Amino acid sequence: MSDITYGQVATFNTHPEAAIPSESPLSVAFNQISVSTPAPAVNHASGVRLEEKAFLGHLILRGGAIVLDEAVRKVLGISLPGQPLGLALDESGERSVQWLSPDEWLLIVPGGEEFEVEQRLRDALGDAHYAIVDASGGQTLVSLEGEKARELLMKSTNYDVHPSNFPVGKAVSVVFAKSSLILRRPAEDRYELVLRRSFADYLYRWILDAGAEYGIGVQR
Amino acid sequence: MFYIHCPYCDEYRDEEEFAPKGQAHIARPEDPETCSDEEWGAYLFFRDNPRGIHHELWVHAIGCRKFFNITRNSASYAILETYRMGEQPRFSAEHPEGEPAEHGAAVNVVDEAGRVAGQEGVKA
Amino acid sequence: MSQSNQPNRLRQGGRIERARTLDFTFNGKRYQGHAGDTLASALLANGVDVVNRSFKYSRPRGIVAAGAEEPNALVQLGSTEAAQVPNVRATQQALFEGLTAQSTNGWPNVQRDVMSLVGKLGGRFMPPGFYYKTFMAPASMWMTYEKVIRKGAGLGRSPMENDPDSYDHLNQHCDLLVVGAGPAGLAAALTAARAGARVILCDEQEEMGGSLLASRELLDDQPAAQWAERVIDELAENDKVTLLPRTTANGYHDHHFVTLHERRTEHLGETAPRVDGYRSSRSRMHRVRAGQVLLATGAHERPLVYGNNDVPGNLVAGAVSTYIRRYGVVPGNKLVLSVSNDHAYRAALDWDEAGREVVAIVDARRQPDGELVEQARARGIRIIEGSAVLEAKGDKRVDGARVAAIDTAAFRVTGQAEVLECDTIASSGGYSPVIHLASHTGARPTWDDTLLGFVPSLVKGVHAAGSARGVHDLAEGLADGASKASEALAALGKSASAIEPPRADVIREGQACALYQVPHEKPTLRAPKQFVDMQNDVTAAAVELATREGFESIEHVKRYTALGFGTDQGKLGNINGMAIAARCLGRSIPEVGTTVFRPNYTPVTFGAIVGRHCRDLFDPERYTALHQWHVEQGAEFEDVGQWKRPWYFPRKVNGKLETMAEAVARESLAVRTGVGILDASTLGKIDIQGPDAREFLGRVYTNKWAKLAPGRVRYGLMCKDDGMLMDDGTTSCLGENHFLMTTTTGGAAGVMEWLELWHQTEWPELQVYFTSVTDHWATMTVTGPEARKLLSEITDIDLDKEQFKFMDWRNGKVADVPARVFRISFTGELAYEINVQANYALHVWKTLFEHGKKYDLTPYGTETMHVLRAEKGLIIAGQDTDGSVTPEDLGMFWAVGYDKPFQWIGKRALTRPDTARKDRKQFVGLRPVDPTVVLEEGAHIVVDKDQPIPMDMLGHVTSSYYSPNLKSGFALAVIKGGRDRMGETLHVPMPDGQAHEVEVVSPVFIDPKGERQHV
Amino acid sequence: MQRYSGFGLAKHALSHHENWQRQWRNPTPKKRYDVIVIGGGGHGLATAYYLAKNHGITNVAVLEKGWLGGGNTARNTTIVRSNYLWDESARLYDHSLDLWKGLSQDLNYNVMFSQRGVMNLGHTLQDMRDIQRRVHANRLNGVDSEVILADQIKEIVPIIDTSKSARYPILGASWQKTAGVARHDAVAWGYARAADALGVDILQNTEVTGFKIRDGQVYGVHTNRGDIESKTIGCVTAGNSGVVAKMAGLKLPLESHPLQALVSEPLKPVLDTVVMSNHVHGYISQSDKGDLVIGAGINGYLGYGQRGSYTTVEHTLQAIVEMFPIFSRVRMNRQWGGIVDTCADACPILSKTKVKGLFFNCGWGTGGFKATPGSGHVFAASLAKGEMHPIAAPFSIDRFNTGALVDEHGAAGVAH
Repeated sequence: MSDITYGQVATFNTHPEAAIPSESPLSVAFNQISVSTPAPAVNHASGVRLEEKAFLGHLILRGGAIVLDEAVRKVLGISLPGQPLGLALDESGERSVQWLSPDEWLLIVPGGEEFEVEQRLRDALGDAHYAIVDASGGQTLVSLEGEKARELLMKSTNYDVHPSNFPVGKAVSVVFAKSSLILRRPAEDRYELVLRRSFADYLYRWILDAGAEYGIGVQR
Repeated sequence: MFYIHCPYCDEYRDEEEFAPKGQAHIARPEDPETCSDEEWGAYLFFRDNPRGIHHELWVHAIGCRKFFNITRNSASYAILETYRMGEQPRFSAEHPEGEPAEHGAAVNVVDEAGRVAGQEGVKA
Repeated sequence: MSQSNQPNRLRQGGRIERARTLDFTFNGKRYQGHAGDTLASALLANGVDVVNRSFKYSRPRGIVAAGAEEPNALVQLGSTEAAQVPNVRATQQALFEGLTAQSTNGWPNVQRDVMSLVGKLGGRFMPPGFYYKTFMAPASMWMTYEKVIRKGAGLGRSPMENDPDSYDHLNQHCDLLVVGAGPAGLAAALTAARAGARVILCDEQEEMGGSLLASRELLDDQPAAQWAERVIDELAENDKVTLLPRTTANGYHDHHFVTLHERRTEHLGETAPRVDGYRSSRSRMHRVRAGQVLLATGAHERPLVYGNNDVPGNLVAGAVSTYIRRYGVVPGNKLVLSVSNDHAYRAALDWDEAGREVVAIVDARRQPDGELVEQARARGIRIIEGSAVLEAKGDKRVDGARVAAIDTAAFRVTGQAEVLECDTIASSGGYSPVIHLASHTGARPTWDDTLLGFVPSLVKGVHAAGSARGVHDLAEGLADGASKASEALAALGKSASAIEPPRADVIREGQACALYQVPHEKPTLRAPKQFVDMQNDVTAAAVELATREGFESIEHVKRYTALGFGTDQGKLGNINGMAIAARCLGRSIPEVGTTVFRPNYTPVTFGAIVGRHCRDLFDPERYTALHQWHVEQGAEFEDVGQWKRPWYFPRKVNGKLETMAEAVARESLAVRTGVGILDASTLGKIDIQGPDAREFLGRVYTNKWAKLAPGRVRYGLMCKDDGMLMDDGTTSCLGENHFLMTTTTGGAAGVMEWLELWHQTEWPELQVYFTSVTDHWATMTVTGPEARKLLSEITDIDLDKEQFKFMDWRNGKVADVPARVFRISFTGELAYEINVQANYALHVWKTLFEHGKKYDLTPYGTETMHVLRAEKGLIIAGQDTDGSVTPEDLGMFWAVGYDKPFQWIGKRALTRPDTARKDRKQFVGLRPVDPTVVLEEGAHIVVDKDQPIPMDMLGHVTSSYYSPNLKSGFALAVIKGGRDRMGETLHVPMPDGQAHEVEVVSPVFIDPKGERQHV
Repeated sequence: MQRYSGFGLAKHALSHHENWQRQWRNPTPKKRYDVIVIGGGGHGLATAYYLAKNHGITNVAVLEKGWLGGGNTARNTTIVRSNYLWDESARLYDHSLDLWKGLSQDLNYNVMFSQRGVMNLGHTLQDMRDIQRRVHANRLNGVDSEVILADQIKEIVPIIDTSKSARYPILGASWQKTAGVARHDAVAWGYARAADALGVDILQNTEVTGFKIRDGQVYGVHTNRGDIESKTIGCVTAGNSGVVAKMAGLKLPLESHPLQALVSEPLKPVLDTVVMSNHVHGYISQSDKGDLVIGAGINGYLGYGQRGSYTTVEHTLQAIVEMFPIFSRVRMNRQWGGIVDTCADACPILSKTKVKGLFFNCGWGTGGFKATPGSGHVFAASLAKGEMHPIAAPFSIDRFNTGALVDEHGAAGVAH
């Protein structure tokens, strides 16, 4: 059985043991169901480069900051961003925790780790009042790089993405085109977008359209 | 096109991220069954609707998803303050220039304790 | 470089590129101009006098101004249908190679216009408001009259083909937005930029520099334009500065949100050119959120209002200087200048320097004495003092000016008129600060008696500098720009010391006098037409007549006469109109009212406001994890909110695609007799955790949740506090403190916010968290008598009916993928809802089909789902309910926890007098007496089909289908007192006069005992 | 009253228009009136006119704090239709439509009521269900209304995009042929002129600052021009109703919100009907001057500023260009905003209050202009009799306590 009941809460490991084909939310576009042409390839002139980091583990953490901070540090070795809109990464850069609201954080870990991380967090959290929810099937992460990436964002969101307002280590939930997404600045030369599955195709088509002017390329 | 300081995210964000939810501080009657039809109607439908200073409930719908209050002038659209659930406004029709800080709690200081308090133990 | 074909082009001077000649076509005739020209300057260079016909009287009109204030020179641009742009102001359209334009009005052409006869003869029958006073009899004729009136409507025409261009938006943020790159704006931007601020500087013209580009003055002993170039170069080097030429600040919205419309390609061609295979957006809307805004928008010169002041060859004085100095075009040979101030003398000096004749300067003041007046005198130019042009002579071009001495205070002509022969009359009645943007914020401008103009009132964070606040002197304007910028930055807590402005000579100017309408020997109502608003053909007589008829507020005058309602929004005419109204009413200008401007400052292409939010990107399309499969199977889709849901899956039968009815009949039968499958992933799903989760559910649902055990599922109804149904769905107990709530597809976001609202504002003490997991899980409903057999082939879950009962849920694997399976049914059949992580959904779905082949597993869409649930009498919130239906109206007393300890949301409202009525509309089934009849959804139900209209309606059909299982049409409805009408025969009247007979029955048509779903 | 006619116009032309009379007087307030109407917009002026004309009550004052017809009358998109869902509202609006039909002749003022037809588009199956429901109800209520499908829409409006590839394809519409538009300012001026001729005092620049109430009975008002007495007072102050009610110590079940509209530059005629879409949210018609008149959405916050959010304008134009792609190159000239007083059920309040003699006519939300004659007519009858007219009776304030709402937006979805 893949689920364990932690006290009064049921957890659930969504991953099969067998090798099972899986589809990211962008597969509809990549398979040219929603678009008629293949994704433009990256070349030396691409002012923006897009790459999907599919199938990562996404966990939503709810609870008090002090309690969660201890558990997250213990399990992942990352301090919980206490300040609003904070984003913290581990040394490898593969695991991150981001502030979503005063009692809500997003953990992103390599795909397949999320269930184990959840269990370890639950072990660490004991009887505290908190919630952990697996959202890995519901969202995907896309990175944008290139000298025109910021301008592409300016076409799409009213959030001020100027480095003076949006430095490395910041993450925000924003209006993006006619949808919304999470926008992150994990590194000087990279933005990350966390897209909701059902909106991902629309957002991807928007980004390609906005990026056409800059010769956007898609890393597959 | 308002520019609204979210008291939880602690920065100004565009109106497009928010949704207005009507007059603030409308508490649900403690014991609905003892309410008269008029009292229940008043709770459901009757509002102050002032021209001038107004306290209103908003939600940072695309953002932190937290509800909070805004004191705003409904004629000039100037926002005088934003404050978290459970806090009291400094500005009001009676005090358009604001009460001294010690009378109201609507000071946008973000600290650890404040964030936790914003989530616990408050009433509309 | 022949200029022989441009008679008014000067041999030298101006900022045009003489080496680049451009061909263009106007009204079918080919002309040449130069790069750097506007269409207006090129037309003037070519001696084209009549550029348009007026709106109401069809009078010939020429170019009056040189910028956004131009009222007459509106042209239709475009050589192809798709490229048409109506109402383009020739003064703001850069010339490009091949430009093709036509006059907006004039038939058969602008030179000989048939309508002008109507204008001439009928003009006097068309006073303001004439249409309110006639065309009333007989009443039946108005629609015919209106057709004729509409023929004369409008200026340009809409394209009739789709736009080949695209438009986009760029969201910008800055510390200081400077609007206008004239002297004050440049000084301001430089001050802010040197202080390290984030600055945006925009200017509506092709080139930045504003008045400096055509200025006679020197800055630091060099032509003013050179200083402007140096400043612009410095700003361009600064990476915190964004320079936006060809960009109009068109709207000022709350909290310093300003829209800047950048015309990116309109100077290059009629459609956006393709560069490197990419076609740039034609224009771009910058959506700017500024910390502070500085308006350096300059001023508009007011023309004087005199007789026949609309004949081509009448211009505002400043425009004459602009055409000469900036474009090297002198728009005539013999000039009469009529002024009320010193500043406008520049036009005569420029004209004189261009080598053309200044016939006279007619100055309304008795003893003008400023420096410029002296310069004119020194050149031997005749100055006629205490006088004004009463009336222009000429038809399609000015050929003379009647001039006489006037008394401005007494508003009368005091001397004998003299006719001066000339071909151009330029006039100036003073300068109106451009206060439009400031007044968009709702701040009312105030009248300044010294400046003879309105000055802006400024809300916090907005600043004005230079001419925009009446500081017209160049040296003062430069200093003003710098100091206002440093004030603005100080308000942001940044220090910026004002730049040292360049050295400029101070020119002593005498005091201007107040002159708006020039008196005439005849009373205004009998004098030759004196135009106030040329675009709308509003005359001084019209304003006077309006005041006589009791229209005393300036707003009334404007509405009655249409003053200021043109595409120029009265930039030239509004203040003159107010002054005339004030004169007629014996009041002062501020007593008559103020002037209010609304966005846009100048008109903006719809496309630019729309941006990329059109066609494929108009609105998000939400897809489930199985979308690709549905598309590949040829599903027809239904829009449900933003979701694309399969509506039905038509199959090819004998080479022909099934109709919807055929497909739905097949799909429905498959579910009732075999097994079908539905993609139910769009249902909202909310994970609820916490020790108080159960208590919370009890408060937001109408029914009881205290005893639902882990492993069990329950259906719940959610009301608002007015007692009306808001949403419904099942909620499963995953653990003692852990629930999974489902919502309707359309209600998902609303329910999520609803839960948070109550938790955050009313019950923060409850320990519970809500998280949306709608997108995380894909949901597949396998349903039908064969569902268990099929599922058992690919799951390790014990499906034994005793082990896994109706309204239970279990964990396990389906097709090797971990799954939560819920035994709930929206069809009335045995059903399993399989939830798997969405990334694996397609594999599970396909595996079900591999194994389902032998059962003829049939995919079905929303239409079949609707039929099947309706046969079971299950509601769809939003279809069978509409915000005025309570759980009791639905007969769902079993889902109302009357004795729950907490007064749950919606309970109190149920006992209000109207909500407690016994004859409310109640949910019932209807069976047409004729089984072939399928009632129309939305049709109404009556007792007496023969009752005359208006009929007493009992209620309406909420859902209606043909049931292949019942072999009959059937319907759900809400009917007044419906539960007491079981068995009654009622009628459903149709538009053709017939009425269907229906029997009121239980809403449950199939398996009323629910045996099938329990098997 | 100087009669208006084509012949008269010609006569005036020959005398250079020097002999036109004032359209209404500018009287000084009397001490006492039989009835005071607060609010000189279309509804208030119509109320005064029908009081004088139908009930012989001519000692009436209309108190207007600014210029008459300067509120929502001057700011709406001029649509007139009556195809409302519920019996109560259909009766009210259809009564109004009947009065519109002869209004120009009745007032001797051409209000340019143009019955060019109004269509409400449906883009989804649920839209179409709602449309059918409304049309069926209209028909049985005797209201002109029919359902038309995409082909018929295209025939009536050839420039509309009915292609299936649209994001939300147009499936059909409800079509009221007898609906249309009217010239908004003329309605206020026509009523003012006709009421004035019957003896009504229209007092502009006269702002009510308080009520005189004794023993629960109103007997006058304080104004910036002195006190004026009357024992029957009707408040018809639209967006400002909440502010006026507060002066009488009353709270109303409504909120005042910004509603925006905009116009294009004038164009040669290209659109002869009124097209409304609630789903993509925008509505459009073309005025006799040639402007495309476009209605935008309402903002959810309180707003007395006569302006709203820019995004609303963006969304509206997106909808318009989605329906009419050819308008992409047309240019927007001007936008503005009004203050609409909205009730929870998108229906008006025509009601007595707890204060005897004090009546309210408000809450018309986005639907006020079309109701002008009907609203004035039944409100005048109610003021004259002291009892609510049967058509007005369902719209009492009390319905918010009993629960008897007439939920127009809950059901019909189309509130404009």
